[in-house]
Amino acid sequence: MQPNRLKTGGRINRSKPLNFFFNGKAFKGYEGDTLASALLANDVKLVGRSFKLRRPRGIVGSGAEEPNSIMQVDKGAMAQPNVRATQVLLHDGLIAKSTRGWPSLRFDIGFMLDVFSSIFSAGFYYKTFMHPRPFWKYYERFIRKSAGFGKAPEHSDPETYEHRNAHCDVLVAGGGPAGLMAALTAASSGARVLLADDQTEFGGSLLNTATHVNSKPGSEWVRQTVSALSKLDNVTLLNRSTVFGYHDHNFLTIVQESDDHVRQREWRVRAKQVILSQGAFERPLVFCNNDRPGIMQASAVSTYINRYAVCPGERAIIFTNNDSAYQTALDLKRAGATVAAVVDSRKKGGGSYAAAVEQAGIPLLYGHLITNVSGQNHITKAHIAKWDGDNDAIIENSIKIPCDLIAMSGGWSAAVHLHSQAGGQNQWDHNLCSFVPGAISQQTISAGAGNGKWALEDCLQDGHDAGMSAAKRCGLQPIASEQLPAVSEIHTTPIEPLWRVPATVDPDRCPKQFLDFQNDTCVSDIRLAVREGYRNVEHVKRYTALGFGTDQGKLGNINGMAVLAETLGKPLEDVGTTTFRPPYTPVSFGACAGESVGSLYDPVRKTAMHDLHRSAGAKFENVGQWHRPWYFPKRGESLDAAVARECLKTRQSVGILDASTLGKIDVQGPDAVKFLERIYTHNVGNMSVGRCAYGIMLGEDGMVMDDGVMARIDDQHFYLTTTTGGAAAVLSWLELWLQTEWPELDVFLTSVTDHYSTIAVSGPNSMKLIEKIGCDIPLTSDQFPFMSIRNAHLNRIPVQLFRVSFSGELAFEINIDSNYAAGMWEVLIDAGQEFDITPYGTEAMHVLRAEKGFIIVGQDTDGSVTPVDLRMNWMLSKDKDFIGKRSLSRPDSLRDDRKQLVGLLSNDGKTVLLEGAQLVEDPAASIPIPMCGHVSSSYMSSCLGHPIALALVAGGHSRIGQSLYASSGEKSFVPVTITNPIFYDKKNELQNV
Amino acid sequence: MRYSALSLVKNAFTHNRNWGEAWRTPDPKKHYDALIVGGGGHGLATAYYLAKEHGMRNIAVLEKNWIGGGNTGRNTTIVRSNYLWTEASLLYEKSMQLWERLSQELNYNVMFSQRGVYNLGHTLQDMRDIERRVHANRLNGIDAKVVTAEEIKESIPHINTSPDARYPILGASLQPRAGVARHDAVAWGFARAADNLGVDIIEQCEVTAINCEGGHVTAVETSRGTIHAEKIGVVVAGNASVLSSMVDLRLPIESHPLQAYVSEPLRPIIDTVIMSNAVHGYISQSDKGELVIGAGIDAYTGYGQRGSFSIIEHTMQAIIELFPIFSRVRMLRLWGGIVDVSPDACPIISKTPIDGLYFNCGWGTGGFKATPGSGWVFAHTIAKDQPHSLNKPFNLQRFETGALIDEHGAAAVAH
Amino acid sequence: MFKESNRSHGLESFIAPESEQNSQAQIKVSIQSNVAHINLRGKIKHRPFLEHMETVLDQKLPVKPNTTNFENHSIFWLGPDEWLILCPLSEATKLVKDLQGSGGSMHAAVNDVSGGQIALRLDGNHVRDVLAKGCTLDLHPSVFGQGMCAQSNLAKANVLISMGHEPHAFDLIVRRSFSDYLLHWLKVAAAEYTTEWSES
Amino acid sequence: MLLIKCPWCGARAETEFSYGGEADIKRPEAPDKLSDKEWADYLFMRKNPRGTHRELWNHSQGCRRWFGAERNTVTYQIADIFTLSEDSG
Ligand SMILES: Cc1cc2nc3c(=O)[nH]c(=O)nc-3n(C[C@H](O)[C@H](O)[C@H](O)COP(=O)(O)OP(=O)(O)OC[C@H]3O[C@@H](n4cnc5c(N)ncnc54)[C@H](O)[C@@H]3O)c2cc1C
Ligand SMILES: NC(=O)c1ccc[n+]([C@@H]2O[C@H](COP(=O)([O-])OP(=O)(O)OC[C@H]3O[C@@H](n4cnc5c(N)ncnc54)[C@H](O)[C@@H]3O)[C@@H](O)[C@H]2O)c1
Ligand SMILES: Cc1cc2nc3c(=O)[nH]c(=O)nc-3n(C[C@H](O)[C@H](O)[C@H](O)COP(=O)(O)O)c2cc1C
Ligand SMILES: [Zn+2]
Repeated sequence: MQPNRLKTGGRINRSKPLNFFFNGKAFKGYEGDTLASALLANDVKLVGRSFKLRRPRGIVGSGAEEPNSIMQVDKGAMAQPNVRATQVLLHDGLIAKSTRGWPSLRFDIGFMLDVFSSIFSAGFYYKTFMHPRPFWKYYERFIRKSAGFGKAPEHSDPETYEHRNAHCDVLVAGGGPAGLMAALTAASSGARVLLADDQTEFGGSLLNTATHVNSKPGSEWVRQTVSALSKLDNVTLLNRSTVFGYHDHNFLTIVQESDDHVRQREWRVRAKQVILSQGAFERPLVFCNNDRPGIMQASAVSTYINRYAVCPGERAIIFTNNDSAYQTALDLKRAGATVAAVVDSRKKGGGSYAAAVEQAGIPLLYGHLITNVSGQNHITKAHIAKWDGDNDAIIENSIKIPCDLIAMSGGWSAAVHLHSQAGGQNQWDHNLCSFVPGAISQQTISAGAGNGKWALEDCLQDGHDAGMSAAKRCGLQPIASEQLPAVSEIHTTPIEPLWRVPATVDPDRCPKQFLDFQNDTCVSDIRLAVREGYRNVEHVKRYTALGFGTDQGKLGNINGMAVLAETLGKPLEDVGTTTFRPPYTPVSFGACAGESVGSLYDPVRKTAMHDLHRSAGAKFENVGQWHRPWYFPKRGESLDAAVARECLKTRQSVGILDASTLGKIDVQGPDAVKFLERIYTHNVGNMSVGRCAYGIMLGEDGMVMDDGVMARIDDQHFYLTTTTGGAAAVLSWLELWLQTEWPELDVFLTSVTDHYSTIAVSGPNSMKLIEKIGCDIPLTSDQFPFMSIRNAHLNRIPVQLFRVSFSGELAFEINIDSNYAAGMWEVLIDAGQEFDITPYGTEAMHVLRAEKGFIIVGQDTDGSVTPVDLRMNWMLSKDKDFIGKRSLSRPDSLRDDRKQLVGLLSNDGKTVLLEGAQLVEDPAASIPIPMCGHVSSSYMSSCLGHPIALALVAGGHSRIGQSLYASSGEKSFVPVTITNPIFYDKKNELQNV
Repeated sequence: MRYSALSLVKNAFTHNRNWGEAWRTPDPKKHYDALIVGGGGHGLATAYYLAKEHGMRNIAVLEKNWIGGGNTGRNTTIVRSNYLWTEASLLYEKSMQLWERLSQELNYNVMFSQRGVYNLGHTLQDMRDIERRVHANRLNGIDAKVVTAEEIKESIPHINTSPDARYPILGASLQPRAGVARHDAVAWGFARAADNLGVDIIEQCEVTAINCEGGHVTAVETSRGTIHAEKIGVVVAGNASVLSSMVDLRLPIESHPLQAYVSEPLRPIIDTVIMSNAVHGYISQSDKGELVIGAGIDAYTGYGQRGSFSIIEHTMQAIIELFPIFSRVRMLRLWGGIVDVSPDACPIISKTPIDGLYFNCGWGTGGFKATPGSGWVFAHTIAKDQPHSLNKPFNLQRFETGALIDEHGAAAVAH
Repeated sequence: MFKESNRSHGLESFIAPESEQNSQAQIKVSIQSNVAHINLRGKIKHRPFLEHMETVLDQKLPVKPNTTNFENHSIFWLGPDEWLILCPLSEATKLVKDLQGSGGSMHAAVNDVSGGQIALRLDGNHVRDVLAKGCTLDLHPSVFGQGMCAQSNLAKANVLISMGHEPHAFDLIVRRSFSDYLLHWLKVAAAEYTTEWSES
Repeated sequence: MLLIKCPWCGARAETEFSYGGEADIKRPEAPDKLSDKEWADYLFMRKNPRGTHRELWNHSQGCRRWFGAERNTVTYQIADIFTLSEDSG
């Protein structure tokens, strides 16, 4: 039982009936229906309530312009909020719910808002809810209750999305007659053509009307054309695909609804040429209560009849100021409805359509208006009056004619959305009463109704010409059509603008005349905004919410702007449009994100030993993109206990650390020394081959940027390490200097970060362990002193062996081809059993280095710390310039109360300070309490038996021994003493053994 | 006419025909005592406080377009004062205190909503930075606390606190007094209040040159003629360099596109503000129901009020990382502003080497929250020809001396 | 006493056991583990450099951007002064030595980076479709055909993409630390096709 | 999403590049001879023009070369691409 379904016709599949539910009630539709056509087929008239005034609303449109039928579709994990019924394909079992209306759609308590709507005029909330001051909290809570349409689904999304990059010579946006013609013509040149249309089927308005092409229904020409296109290898056809963004440099984004393995796909297209054939939107007419259910766009009525075989009313009245709605009158008549009248605001008509309407016996009322309607949840009567063309007239005598459908047409607006997004200008065309595309600097051509061509014949020609030009602009030779498809000639009478229908009282007092249906923006709101000084079209938009809704003004904006122009007494072109922005229609976050979510959100970088660490039970921490072992708990062991054990074992015997994530750069070339001298603060030239040095580099602002070990492998060959997080930035920083500032230097930089895995072996037994696995070079300090590098073989595998230490112990770092690293790790672990070798993670590494007062760039420094602050003056060469040196002599760099690195001990010898705690001299001072530094690193030192900390303290270097207070909780403080930052092995003897 | 519930009812009876203009539309006079260039929130606030606190009534705001159409009208409206360095937090806290009474002060409801702001931490270093900032805030008298992942989950049930997330949420800082405000209302409210005090607000009036004589400003050339004034305060955000180049003043500013977007209106689902540096996204829900989401800045400079879509795609991924359920929520509109980024992520509110010329810029991605405070100190600076102690550190000289106030490290996202 | 250290690319978990190999798969992914990767830097304007290298390699360095030369070894253009050379593992040590030649005078840098890179071959009619999901390059045969190479991004990893002599086979080279991520991404991106994962 | 023409690799998506700011800023020969103001000028002060901008880009995901571009900061159109030195090839 679908009472409004026509017996024949339409592009629905009558052999596939589908069940669906709307607000809990079961209905039937057919495959090929949209939710909107199925609802109309079932004579469902009330589908939603408006945002602010909660007015009852029905379906007005048939596509992207629809503002009223905003639905929550499906349930649970499959739920989708805020879809418009006109764009939802019906599927079996679909569950739809209207998104506003409480307690029910039919009876909404909020009708009170409508009754008192004069109070809730534009911007009313700016004028109230201010007193008493603390009450806003509660007002707001109340206001927020009524926010929004649909509900965000509360279950995680079982479906997936993906991105797809594409390139083409010609992208055609919109597959109506103009777009199809353009695609066909451009493709004839061999150009790579991509045609996207947001509908299920190509054909655009040809499927919605009874128009004939080549003496057959337009759909037949569409079928032939699409079939011809689909045979071409150089053409990609994307239906259900909305071009939603036209960005810079001819980059466009398309969202494709998909039935295959993903829900939606975002196409990212780089096109040489773009043809925009988006068509046009029909405008509503602005009369009193023009938002009542039963009042629809004339073209939408035609679409429901022709495409979906649904006649949305039995007794219709047409209200128009142009000829196109006459077709709707004929469509209705053909569908068996009574057309009570065609009400045309123009004084006179004529032409092919008028003749046909008259012939069909439909009463034609020229010089008449519909001024108002009767009926709340659905119209029952139209109030029709004669009009002499005076906009300021007050209409007194109207007759009420019963009807259940009003098909209105206020003329057409070319869809200039993508053209405008692309940065194109728009021009007002007085004859068409539409903005049309003007100048544009991207490679774009508009065609068809979107280019202000209303007649089908012109659309086809325009599409053809656009296809020709686009292909030619690509340097290709298209084949011109000798004959365009034949369309019967139609004579029309020009449109006469009618932006606001005079009513029985003046526009501020008359029943509401709606401009933006979703936001309840009415003529009176625009007039109020102007009166209050909000005169710029952008102010009016923001004050009245005109065009702010989910249709982004597709339906009502031009009417709104025209009313604004009238109120201001300016021509419409001087008022202008608001800014067109992506997306053309709303697009899901999922589609924009693509497949890079969840575990693919950001690459996890893994070292060659990653799997071994995982098997060993390591807990990992994120360091940059890397996953690094944080600590290696034994069963049931806490972080603290594990770290204490890892530290102790390392200092007592031997520990092993995966240090592979360090950045590693190979530097070679005759000018290597010269180059590194300019980057690093120390004297590089003095280093002898085979030796290592700790190096720091500064930003040009004098602040410490990164640090690491530098090794001289050969005269002209160096090897550098960087911090894990700084690796990429440092390499590109070095390249920047090399390529832009000093191109004359002959130096090559190569990243070997991934090639080498680095295994650090630390502790008194580290030498024994290395020896044990077989090392072909002598390891003793006289032959291989602290801070040296050697090429060696370990266990017969070639390695770079470093005698360096970040723990202060006797230690080695092994750089090994990553393909062999996991094997080497296992060998070391096996061989180390006799020393109770202990793998340690980043946390223990931090403790060990802090015990030695070694800094971590980024933890103990923050971009406002100079090397002097770190007491690294000794590393600053006096004999040369280096990056950042000049900044160290700026007045602020020379202040002696700069924050400087020191050690801290809590006075009770027990409290582990909070990392990040602030240091104050007088905790009892009144707020704001002056702070003189903060704790940057803090640990329990298991080796020392008490906690230690590093801190940056104002003038700290000269305050050793003084007391401060470290903040610990809301109001509590811990007394601490400033110390030297080296806590363990103060004379650095252990690492030198 | 004073705004109130009563006035709304009264006017309803006369079909809202008797509301007066919120601000006049005067033609520019030949001469003013002071001119404010830039009709964003900061410019309008400056004019308002000049009139109110310093009694200067013969002043005008010159706006090349429509007031509030710059970054004031295109930001994600986050208001907080939990900055790291004392200099910054005292300035933003001054602003916060003004926000708390702003609707009443202006008699215009700017809908300042103190729903709290969470700054999430995803790494151990994030958490150290959060502790450091929160402790500093408390000592500066700013409400702040560190919250755990569990506490976050309790207040924001739909957020993903799974330890298996790519960047798991380890905790956050929370400033309960922080929140959001209605951006347009801020511009309009200041404009109306300033206009009430006699300030001329002149729209569609672009400053094209600044005239000086003997090291002192004398006038500006505009698209509506020459306008003379003894003092000129420039507050044009992303366009600061354009104005400074008129007097050969070099600024340490780069203008970058910064984008934001809103979803379709949803039923209330988030009642606070969530920001994350590590995954880079920030999100709140407006009173109308849209999710308001901010992206990162584009790397290149740009005056186009639009940025690259790849930035938006990354933000979408970040938001879905935080709120997986939002994959089906749809973006309604996307836009961009032009932010004036300074080297230390702190503003410049300063006298210049030219007498009578003052600049207020460098707010970058985070100046909306400062609107009243910025206007208040800038008005003081202009009226007294010397900075207030609150904006003294934010001078131009700091780039010579090196006394930068580096808020980068502490809050890479400074919104 | 110790077990012999195994060479390992660390991607074993992606490789299907022999018994599960699917020779009919639409997309075949194979990890090319038996090649050495050598990074070569030098200025082509510097005659001795070019002469020396071409003598040692017994083939020309591809100097045209985005091209390869597979005559003897597989050589890829990486930049105006940078190439990647793939050669059999067994020849690597000698080749590196020979390329380094007498050292400094040549103004070149030669680095064995075998440990840092993973080479993959993707074969099948739909490889372009899979790559297009994550790569912004135009991979249409008329633009990116046999003998071409380009460094770009695949999803969020930096890769060297190239085509050898087979019509549907693409070679990918990715940094080792990103390889686990990249293979994971490939699995997801190719999920709509039948795939075979092997090693060669 | 800009399309940037690397002088070597050809036109590639913006995501392959990183931005390097204003071009033509030469590091002073003798920084120690500069006043604080002159140094600050080099360090921080930028033209930041509304309109034509000469700027640096790095093809960081491609050939890793730095090069220059002349781009309009309002329209984002790139009018010219230039290499930085004779030697870059
Ligand atoms: C997307 C985005 C998100 C943001 N999010 C936040 C946030 O969450 N929280 C926060 O605190 N801050 C945020 N910000 C930053 C904040 O918006 C700005 O710092 C702040 O609004 C700047 O205010 P303003 O009044 O200085 O500038 P604007 O509002 O930009 O005003 C400057 C005015 O000067 C005018 N002008 C320019 N040149 C001339 C001329 N020659 N003559 C006359 N007039 C001229 C402009 O037209 C403009 O109206 C965000 C910014 C953006 C773009
Ligand atoms: N009688 C009149 O006054 C009048 C006025 C306007 C149009 N028309 C008729 O309408 C037709 C216009 O033909 P046309 O080809 O220019 O337009 P069309 O409306 O027939 O086709 C445009 C197509 O583009 C699609 N589209 C729009 N935006 C899109 C986007 N961003 N992404 C993907 N698809 C998108 C639409 O859904 C539609 O399928 C002609 O038949 C013409 O006679 C008549
Ligand atoms: C906090 C905030 C909320 C917004 N909400 C909406 C909205 O609900 N609907 C809408 O269309 N635009 C909304 N916008 C965006 C504006 O329409 C507009 O895009 C923005 O102010 C930039 O101006 P422009 O796009 O005209 O350049 C919002 C903007 C902001 C700053
Ligand atoms: Zn390149």
